[in-house]
Amino acid sequence: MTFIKTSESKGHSGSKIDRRSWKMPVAFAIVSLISGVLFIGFAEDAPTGFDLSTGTDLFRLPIIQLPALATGVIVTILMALIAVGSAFMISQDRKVPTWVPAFGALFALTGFLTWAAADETLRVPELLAGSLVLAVPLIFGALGGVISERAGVVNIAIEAQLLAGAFVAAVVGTITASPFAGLFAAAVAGMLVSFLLSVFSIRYLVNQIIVGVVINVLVSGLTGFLYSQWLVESPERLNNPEGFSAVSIPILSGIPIIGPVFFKQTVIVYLLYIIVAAVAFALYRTRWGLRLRAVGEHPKAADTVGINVKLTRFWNVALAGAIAGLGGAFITLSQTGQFGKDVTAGAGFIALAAVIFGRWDPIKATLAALLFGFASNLQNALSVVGSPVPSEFMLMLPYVVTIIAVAGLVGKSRPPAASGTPYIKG
Amino acid sequence: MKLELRGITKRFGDLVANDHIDLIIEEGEIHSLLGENGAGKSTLMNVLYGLYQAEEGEILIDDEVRHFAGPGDAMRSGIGMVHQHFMLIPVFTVAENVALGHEEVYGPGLLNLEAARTLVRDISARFGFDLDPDARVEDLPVGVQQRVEIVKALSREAKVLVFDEPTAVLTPQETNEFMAIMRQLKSEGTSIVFITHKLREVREVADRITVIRLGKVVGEADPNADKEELASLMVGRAVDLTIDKAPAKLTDNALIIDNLSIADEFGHRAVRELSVTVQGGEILAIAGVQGNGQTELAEALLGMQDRASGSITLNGKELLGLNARQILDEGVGYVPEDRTLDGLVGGFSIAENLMLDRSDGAPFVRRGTLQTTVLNEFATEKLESFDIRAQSIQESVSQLSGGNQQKVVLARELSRELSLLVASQPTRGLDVGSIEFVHEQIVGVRDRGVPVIVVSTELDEVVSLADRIAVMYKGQIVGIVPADTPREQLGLMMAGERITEEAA
Amino acid sequence: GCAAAPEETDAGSGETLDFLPCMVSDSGGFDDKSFNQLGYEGIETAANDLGVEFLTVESTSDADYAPNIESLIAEGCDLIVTVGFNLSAATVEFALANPDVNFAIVDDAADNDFDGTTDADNIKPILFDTAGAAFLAGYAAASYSSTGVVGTYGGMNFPTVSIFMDGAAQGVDYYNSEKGADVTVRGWDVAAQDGTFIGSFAPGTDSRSAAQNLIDQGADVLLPVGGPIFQSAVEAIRDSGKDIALIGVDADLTETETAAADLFLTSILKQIKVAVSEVVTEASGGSLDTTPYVGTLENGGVGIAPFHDFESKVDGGLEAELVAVKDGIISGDIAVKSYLN
Amino acid sequence: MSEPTPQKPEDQKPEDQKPEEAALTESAENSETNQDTVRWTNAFREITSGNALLSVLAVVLAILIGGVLIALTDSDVQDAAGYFFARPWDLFAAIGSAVGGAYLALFQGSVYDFRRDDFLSAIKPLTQTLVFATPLIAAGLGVAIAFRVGLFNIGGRGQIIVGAAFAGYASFAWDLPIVIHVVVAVIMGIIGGALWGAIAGLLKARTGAHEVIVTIMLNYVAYYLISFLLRTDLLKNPGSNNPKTPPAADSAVLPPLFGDAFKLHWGFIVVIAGTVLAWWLIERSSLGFKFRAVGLNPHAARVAGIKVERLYVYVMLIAGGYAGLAASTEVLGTTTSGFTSGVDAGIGFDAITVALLGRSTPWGTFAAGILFGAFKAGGFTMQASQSIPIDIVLVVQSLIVLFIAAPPLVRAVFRLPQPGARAKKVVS
Ligand SMILES: Nc1ncnc2c1ncn2[C@@H]1O[C@H](COP(=O)(O)OP(=O)(O)OP(=O)(O)O)[C@@H](O)[C@H]1O
Ligand SMILES: Nc1ncnc2c1ncn2[C@@H]1O[C@H](COP(=O)(O)OP(=O)(O)OP(=O)(O)O)[C@@H](O)[C@H]1O
Ligand SMILES: [Mg+2]
Ligand SMILES: [Mg+2]
Repeated sequence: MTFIKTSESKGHSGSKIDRRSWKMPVAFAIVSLISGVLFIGFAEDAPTGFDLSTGTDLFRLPIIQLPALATGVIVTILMALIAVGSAFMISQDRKVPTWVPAFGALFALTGFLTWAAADETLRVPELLAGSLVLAVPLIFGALGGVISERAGVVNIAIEAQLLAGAFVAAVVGTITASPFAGLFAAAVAGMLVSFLLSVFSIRYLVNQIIVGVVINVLVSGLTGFLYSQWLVESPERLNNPEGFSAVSIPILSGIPIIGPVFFKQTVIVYLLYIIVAAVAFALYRTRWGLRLRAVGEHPKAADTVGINVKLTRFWNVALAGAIAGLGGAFITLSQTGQFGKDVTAGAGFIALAAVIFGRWDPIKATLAALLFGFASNLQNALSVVGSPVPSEFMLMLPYVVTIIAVAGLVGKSRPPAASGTPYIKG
Repeated sequence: MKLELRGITKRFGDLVANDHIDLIIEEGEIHSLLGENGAGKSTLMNVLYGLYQAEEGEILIDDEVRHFAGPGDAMRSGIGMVHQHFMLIPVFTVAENVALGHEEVYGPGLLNLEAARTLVRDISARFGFDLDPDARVEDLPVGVQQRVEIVKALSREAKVLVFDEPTAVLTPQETNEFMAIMRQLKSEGTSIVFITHKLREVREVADRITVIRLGKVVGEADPNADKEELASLMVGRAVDLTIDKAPAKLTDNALIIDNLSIADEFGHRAVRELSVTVQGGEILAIAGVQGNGQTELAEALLGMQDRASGSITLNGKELLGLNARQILDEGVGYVPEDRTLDGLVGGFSIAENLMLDRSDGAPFVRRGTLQTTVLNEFATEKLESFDIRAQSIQESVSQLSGGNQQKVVLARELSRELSLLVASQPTRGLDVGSIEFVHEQIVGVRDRGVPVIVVSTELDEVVSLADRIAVMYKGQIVGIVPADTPREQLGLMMAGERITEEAA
Repeated sequence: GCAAAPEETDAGSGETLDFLPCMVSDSGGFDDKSFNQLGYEGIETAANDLGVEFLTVESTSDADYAPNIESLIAEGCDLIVTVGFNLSAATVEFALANPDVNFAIVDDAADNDFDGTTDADNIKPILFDTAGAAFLAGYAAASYSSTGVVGTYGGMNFPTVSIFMDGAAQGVDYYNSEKGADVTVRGWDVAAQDGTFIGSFAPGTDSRSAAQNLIDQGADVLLPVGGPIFQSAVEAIRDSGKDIALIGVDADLTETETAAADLFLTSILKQIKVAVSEVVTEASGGSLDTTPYVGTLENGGVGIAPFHDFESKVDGGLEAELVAVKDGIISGDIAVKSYLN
Repeated sequence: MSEPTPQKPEDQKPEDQKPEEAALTESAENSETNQDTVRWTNAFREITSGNALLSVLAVVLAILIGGVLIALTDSDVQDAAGYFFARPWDLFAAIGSAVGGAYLALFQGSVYDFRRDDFLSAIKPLTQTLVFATPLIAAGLGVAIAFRVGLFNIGGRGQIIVGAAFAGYASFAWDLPIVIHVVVAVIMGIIGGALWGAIAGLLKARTGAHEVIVTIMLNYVAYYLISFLLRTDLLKNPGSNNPKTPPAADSAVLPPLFGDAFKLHWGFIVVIAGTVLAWWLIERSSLGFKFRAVGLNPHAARVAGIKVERLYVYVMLIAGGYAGLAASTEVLGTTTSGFTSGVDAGIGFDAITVALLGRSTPWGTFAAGILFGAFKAGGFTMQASQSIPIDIVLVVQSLIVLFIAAPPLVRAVFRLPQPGARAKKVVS
């Protein structure tokens, strides 16, 4: 199904209509302005350190010291140059290469960090590792969203799947004293939530958004109820799971920056790498993926070649729930050590945003979740070293970054064509 | 393989779409089904293909009763179908579409697309298709998509092939090629069910014709019968297949397109430096193979193309740069190519669709409020005058058959004071009765002294409606010729051949 | 189920007290590992001692306070304890409307017209001057820290939260000035009155991440303020494999959080449980003295918990220094600033 | 979720679906019927086809399941189960009293309290229900209207927060004459919500940013923004250190409808007016016609000269305005003693369920809002008198919505015949 393909023309008179996008120069001009005011006007004249190493690296990288004021000046000029340069290129009808905004964003980020952490040292590997950890439940959730929506079922219930996974992982993990049992149970719990979603939306054709929204409330109520009825009564017996602890992978974990970020994580994170890679590969290269996408794009066409649309959707939604459930397990088994009411705290909705932001693609959705994780952790890291910005505004950072990214970079996105529409056989 | 349908009855609620239909398809014959829009042809074929379950009746293959729970069963029994609405996944490649459902895999499910590509190449070679297995289907012209459908069906070694209105979207050349393919298949022993509304095609290839009306078989027709005979058998009344139209009475009103270029989002120009004038009182038909810029041109006339340069003036007023609202207010009537996507709001009632482009002021809106009484009177009147077959003006248009949907669009567009009418593919998929009506309406507009542009890939339509014919090829007009230009010549022009003798 | 059925006793104790104490939580709920929970334990203890029933209702949002109090009044409660400043307005409203019901409110003066007196005669405010206790904890943390970095973070920048962080930071400063040391505080800026907050009171990934960032910046004593958010800090410490101590808030967490008992250097105590229980007991007698109760270092209403397992790890002279600091605060020689003064 | 894609007729009509179910299945319902005859036939068919009965059965089913949960976790029931074989009737008695007590309390807290002697105080719970319904209806309308344009507005929370900030500020910082003050404050709330909603609309119109992402993110932004403002003198009560606003000035308070004994205030009347307006807007106005056209098929709407992008902005303005109205009724009517960053009180999210349960029609939303208001009001009594956690209400609520939305399931459970079930198509 095609998408909104044209937009209203603005000009009235001209016989030539200008359709060039001035987004980029405008954005960089604004950044340049902000950078001029903040990074120069309010700069502390002290160096900011960027420590690229951790104690366990194979070799040490130097601590990079950037003078705050000078960096501010350079970044401001650079931003202005990019603004002018891209404006010029656009006016010449030339395409601005994508590396320009990419590097521009990187420089702007450096400028911001140097300004905000002046006179302090930021530990880059830790910053990145923390970002990854914050993103893990979001990635699991987003994968669940991507699979489900690619199969044609809108998954608003990611939050519920995460929450059910978190709850069950804590309880089963405690009772069995085995984190692996908890992890497995979380997947099953996520799948059960999916069954509910499937039964109502695929079997009974209830609007998928309604079902999703309602399931979120249902699971929140149910876990909250069971928590206050059972878990609070005997936390030791029911809510004290054995967690996963980090496992360093030999050699790999010693590579500076990369090692501490990616290879000193818990089993669940390693599992995540495998799942992301597997889903990203399988979605486009296997029979499973082909059929999954077929029922999400054009279920009737899939039906006419003998694919059982409802069953395909059913099991893939179940799979999506299982994966999201793992994300919930990560929260309780590896982050908080126990279940608490609404411990997922809206992660499912952020994951939903990542699905859309990542245009229903597993890798892009993962990157979207990582961006969010990075912004969240940056917020923490900066407020710990003492940033000049009020804490509430720092807390807004990840959300504002997401809005800017979606509005500025992504724009319109095209969902799987049949996502959200039930398949009704004639 | 001999196929027999016996006493098939299929109901949708109260509606009996198929009423005890008997049909026999002999091995190696081309069996044509004829019938009005909504007669029940597609339904019958869907039952045969296992998509629908019939309430009564049975399907026999080589005199043996079979039960098809789904298309999978039908395919296994050697039945293949090319559906009226393409059953292709737009974002998949040709090879993926062909493989889907019977994929060859390595090990645990890794796709072996090479096998599918080979399959595509082999079958293409057999029929002389030029198909790139790695092209994305949505990027392909409809004619090529049609071939993908055929390859898909053949890749499963179908013994009986059902083609449901395959030619509705094909150009004359493509149609001829397609009929050749059907003959080749037949000679290889494949049985074919061929559904079409185009009587010329039926007469050319069909071995047998079964006519269906209102869900019942009304009889067999002789392939040698003339068009009028077939048409009246199908519609149940006499149909006049020729349009009587008086010679054009040109007026001063004019649409002048000057040096128009339209770029697509990648900067390729879909229309290049196109100039043409349409006088009031004449119908300019724009012929051409689909995808040569006609769609863009028509959209630009309605202000729906924002990468357009040049000039479009209507009675001296520049249209380029105006938005759709302003252009509609200038009195431009627009019948879009894809009525379900661009022409109608499926969930709206007939009445609501009739006021869709007049939702701002009089007569249907006063002080921000809908005037339902006015609208209902208007709709009731249009229902009658345009012979829209519906239970009431409140019926949702998605319930109507294609022909009736098109009439709703026309009723809306023609009931305004027009200064220009642009109609794209006005009769695509309609039965002969509906076509007759639509054509009368368009000629009526022309006779009121309004310039009319009809974009059509259908040569029959072009020839019978046009006062002048402009043939488009690769974004340009390769020539403007009189309506009586021989088809062969038009065909050559549509393939890009420039013609020197220009008509005034 | 093949146990024997209980005897159908007709409650032999003839003279049961006709007294129904009740409690409304704020939106944190009774499992908040903070004042709601301690208040609950207080009313539970007192009711059990008195041998009476008690009723508690949980609020889930700001819109719940008034209806909750109202439904308790409908149930015939004699004393209604509300928890937190959020319930202040509703408490005053219903206290004025129901002069024959006693009210008590934890952590708020029930003074919404700011005239310095409680707005209704039948409300007993239960207040705590926590900054002094936090000051002591800060001092102890500075003394204990070997990296010279003390980290703190909170749920949200509310005064009831930041008072702990602020007091502790002042304690660290005092230690520095006394000992000429250079212990830094991460996560709270006394001048800006702002610091690291996670934006909620949930022990989720955000809390964990804040703790992790403090650890990454070298902190070896952590003071997470905000109900259960310390739980994520526990996980972060365990995973870091480093020797990092925690400071608890409200109750002596070494005792209540047995699973993490080995991590708590000390806790900043607010004797909510004791105070509530006393108020309930007093009210059961029929009359309640509604002059505000203010827990201070002096009356033992606030303080710091014993070092328990850390006894051997802290500096030998620390206990004595803390006693001196405490006396200094009580006497006013050491000024502790907080929003309360 | 998808952008509003036009539904081609071919895949639109569920063949074995009844009209009343189809309404829920579609994102936006079909146009409203104008002819009285048609309407009456429909109404008649709805009743005879058991739609009303089905709703009742859906509620019954949800309540049964909730009852199971209550019984399972009730301590008396557990005790009695412990000696089930010794005295089984104890178990049934315990179950009966636990479940019966719970639902009786729910009823007494939301409709009519038998324990009161006089009618006026007995009926008070019903007014309480309406108090809780007031903001739910308003915010629900905000979601519903956006839904009709095909936009999924998850931003009720943020819109309510900003609306509350605006209304609250006007209510305590400005000094205006009586009547005018309250009107201005209510309007300020609407403006605040509208502005916040319009951000999402503008971004969608201008850059195509998906409204779901933007509204989710704006919820958080609004929350932290108000948290910050509550630390500054702009919103914080200068006399206090607590992050709470001053109370609304008396002149800015929505007066009680039935005297001081009842909490029900004029906000309810405003919301009724708002519902009428929403009905007119969607069903009878030219703007609403365009909204619905865009919601059902944006392509065709555009071809018909409707400025789709502009409508995205308008509808989000209106949707946000309704959420802002909800905020106004909260801070000027229900909790006038000042508010905190928790002012949204979950209304923003409940509004989604309310709107969806109300099938995105104004009066459906109104009814659903009252049902949810009753659950809230009754929940307090249930908790206070039976010590049943409030979460159980959430569970029962969501089950009701699910069951109401899936009539075939309810039919199957109660062994009612499935209409349209044919001999060959066995619907189990
Ligand atoms: N899925 C369906 N549900 C309800 N009614 C249907 C359905 N499909 C078809 N119909 C109805 O059945 C009748 C037969 O439709 P069918 O599609 O078989 O017509 P057709 O002969 O193929 O027409 P056309 O030439 O327009 O393709 C029509 O009246 C149509 O309205
Ligand atoms: N689910 C349905 N419910 C009711 N009517 C349907 C349904 N699906 C299709 N129809 C009707 O069935 C008829 C035939 O449908 P189909 O899609 O085969 O062809 P069509 O719309 O007539 O297409 P064309 O005009 O291209 O021939 C139309 O009248 C259509 O409106
Ligand atoms: Mg058809
Ligand atoms: Mg057909």
